[in-house]
Amino acid sequence: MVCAIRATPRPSLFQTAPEGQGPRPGKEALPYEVQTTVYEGPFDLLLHLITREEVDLWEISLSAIVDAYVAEVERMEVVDLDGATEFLVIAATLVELKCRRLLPGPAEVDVDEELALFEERDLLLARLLECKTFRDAGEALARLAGTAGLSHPRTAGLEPHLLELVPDLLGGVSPTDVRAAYLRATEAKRPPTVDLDHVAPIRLSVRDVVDELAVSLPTRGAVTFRRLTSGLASRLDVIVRFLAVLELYKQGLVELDQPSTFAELTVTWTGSATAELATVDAYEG
Amino acid sequence: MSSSEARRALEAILMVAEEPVDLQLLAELLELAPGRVEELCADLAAAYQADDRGFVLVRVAGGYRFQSHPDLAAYVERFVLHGQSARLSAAALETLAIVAYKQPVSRAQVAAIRGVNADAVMRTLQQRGYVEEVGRDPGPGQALLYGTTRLFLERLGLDSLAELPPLAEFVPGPDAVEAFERGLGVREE
Amino acid sequence: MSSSEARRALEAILMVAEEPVDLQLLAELLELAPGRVEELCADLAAAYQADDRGFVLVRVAGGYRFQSHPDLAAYVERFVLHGQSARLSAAALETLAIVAYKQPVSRAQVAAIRGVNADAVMRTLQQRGYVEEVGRDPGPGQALLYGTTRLFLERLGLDSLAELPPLAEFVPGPDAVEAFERGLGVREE
Repeated sequence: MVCAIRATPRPSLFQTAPEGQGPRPGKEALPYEVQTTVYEGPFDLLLHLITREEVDLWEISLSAIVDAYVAEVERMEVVDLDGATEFLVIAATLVELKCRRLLPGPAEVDVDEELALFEERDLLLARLLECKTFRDAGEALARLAGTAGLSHPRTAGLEPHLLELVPDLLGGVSPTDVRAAYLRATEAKRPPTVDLDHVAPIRLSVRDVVDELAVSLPTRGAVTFRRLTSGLASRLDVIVRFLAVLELYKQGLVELDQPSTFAELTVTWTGSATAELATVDAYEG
Repeated sequence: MSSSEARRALEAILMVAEEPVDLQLLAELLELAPGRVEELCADLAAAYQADDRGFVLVRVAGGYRFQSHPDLAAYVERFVLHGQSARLSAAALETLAIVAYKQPVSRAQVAAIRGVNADAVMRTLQQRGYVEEVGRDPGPGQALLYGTTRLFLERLGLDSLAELPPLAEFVPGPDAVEAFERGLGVREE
Repeated sequence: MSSSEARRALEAILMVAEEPVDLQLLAELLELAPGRVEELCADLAAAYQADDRGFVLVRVAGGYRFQSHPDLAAYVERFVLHGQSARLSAAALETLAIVAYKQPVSRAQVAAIRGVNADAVMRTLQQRGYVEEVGRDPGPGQALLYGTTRLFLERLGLDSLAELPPLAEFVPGPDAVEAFERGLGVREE
C-alpha cells in the first residue's frame, strides 16, 4: 500500500502564523486567515478545511463538504460552471478514496482502478500544494505593496513654463488616425475562440520521478533539494519532485535534513545502491 | 561635465518627471555611462539620507524617481486625497501571484491552478493596470497570454521581476505536505 | 512637532504634490501657524541653495512647489524633447480618440471602453491642452465630464468636431444597436 504506516503526532505547522507575521499561539489564533466565507471554488474550500479547520477529511462527512460547496454555489449570482465541474471531480475522487478505505482489504480491489485512483489523489495533492504556494506568494506581494505604499511617488511632471517646449505631439497625426485609434479602442476585444488548454490537463507521475531519483541519488551523496530541482521550469514539476523525495523518505531510502523552515533541504541517499522500491510495484499498472 | 554638475542635472530632471526615468535615458541625456549614473544616483540617495530629508531617491521599475520618505506616510496621506488604490481581495492577490511568477500565462492556465474560472479576477487586475496582454500562445487556440505591468513593479517597489521573492520560499514545507496528505487520507494516523 | 519633523513633513508633502500647495493648506496639514510654515519653507530653500541642489523650493502664485533649478534648463529641455514625454503613446491616442468621439465623457466611461484605468493618460492629455473639463454629469456622483479643446482641432487642422471622419460606416451608433436588439427581442423595453 502506498499509505505510510508511520504514526506522527498532529502537525504543529498550521498553528504557526504565516511567515513574517510572527507566531500566534493558541488554537483560536487562526493560522491561515480566510478573509471571507465565500469559497472561491473547490481548492479554496479544501485548503480551508485542511489548513484552517485542521480536519482529516475522513473524519467529517463528505456530504457536509458537498453541502458547504452547494451552499456557496447557490449564493453566487452567476454559476461558475468550470468551478462546479472541478468540484464534482474532486468530490468524486474523495468519495472514491473514502470508499476504498472502508473496504476490507486490497485483495478484493481491482489493482488498476486503485492505482488510477492514487494517481488522481497525487495529482490533487500536487495541485493543492501549488494553490497554497501561490496563495502565500500573493500574501507576500501584498506585504511588499504595503511597505512600498508608505512612500508616495513624485508625479508632478513638467513645470508650466516647460510645457511650451514640448513638441507638438499631434504632429503627423491626421483625423483619419484619430478615427482608426477610436475603432481600435472600441473594437470587440477578440473573436471568441475555443480554448483547448483544459483538454490536455497537466499529468505528472510521482512514480517516474521516484524511479529516476532511485537511480541518480545513490551516486550523488548529499544533495540539496534546490539542486535537485534546478532547471525545472514548472512549479508543478518541483512539487512532484518533492513528493517523490518524500516517498523515498517514507521508504527509509533517503534522509532529509532541514535545519529550519525555509532553510535548504538536504537529501541524502541511505539505502543500498540497488534498493528495491516498495511502492514502485504498487504504482505500476 | 563635473560630477557635481551631473548630480544637479539628475536632480533637476527627476524633479520634472511623471514616472520613473529609465537609467538608459538618464545616461543618454547626461552623456555618461549607465554605471556612472547609477553611482551618482546612489550618491544623491545617500546624501538625502545623511541630511535627514523627507524624501528619498529610489530605483524602481528600471528607473529612478523621487518619493516621500516612508516614515512620513501619515502626513502625506492627509494630503493625498485620492485614496491610493482599494485593497485587492485574497483571490485577486493569488491570481496576481500566479501571473507574476508564471508569465506569460493564459487565463486557462491561471484557472487550472486556482481551480476556478479566472476571467472576472483577471479583468479586475487588468483594469487596475497590474496585468496586461503580452502576446498570444503560438499553439492551437492561440490563447492570449498575460504578464505583469510596470505599474505592478512600481506599486511593489521593485526594480525588476528578478527582485520578486523566490517562489520556492512559499512552497509548503514537509510538515505542511504531511498535513495535506493526512487531510486527503494519504497518510494514516 | 519638532522643527526637524515639520521640515521633513513639508518636504514629503511638496514632493508628492502635482500643483503648488497653498500655504494655508500646509499650515492645516502640519497643525502649525502659517507664519511658522513660511519660516520652515525659507529654511528648506536656503538649505537646498547652500547644498547646491539641482532643484529649488519656490513660492509661486498658488503656494509652494519644488521645481528644477533654472540654471539646469538645458538638461531639462533635453529631457522634455527626447524623453518619455515627447511622444503620444498608442494608449494616449486611443484615449484622445474616445474623448473626441464620445464627448462629453467621464473618466470612468473612458476606462470602461479601454478596459484599463485612464486617469494617468487623461491627466497627460489635459496637461498637453488637448482635453479639458467641460461640465459635470447631472446624474448621481456628478462625475466630471471631458471634451477636446480648440488646440486639438487646430493641431488636426479641423474647423469643428463635425469635421471628424464619421464612424458610422463601420460601427453602428448606440441607437442603431438598441433598435436592432429590440427587433431581435434581446432588449426589453
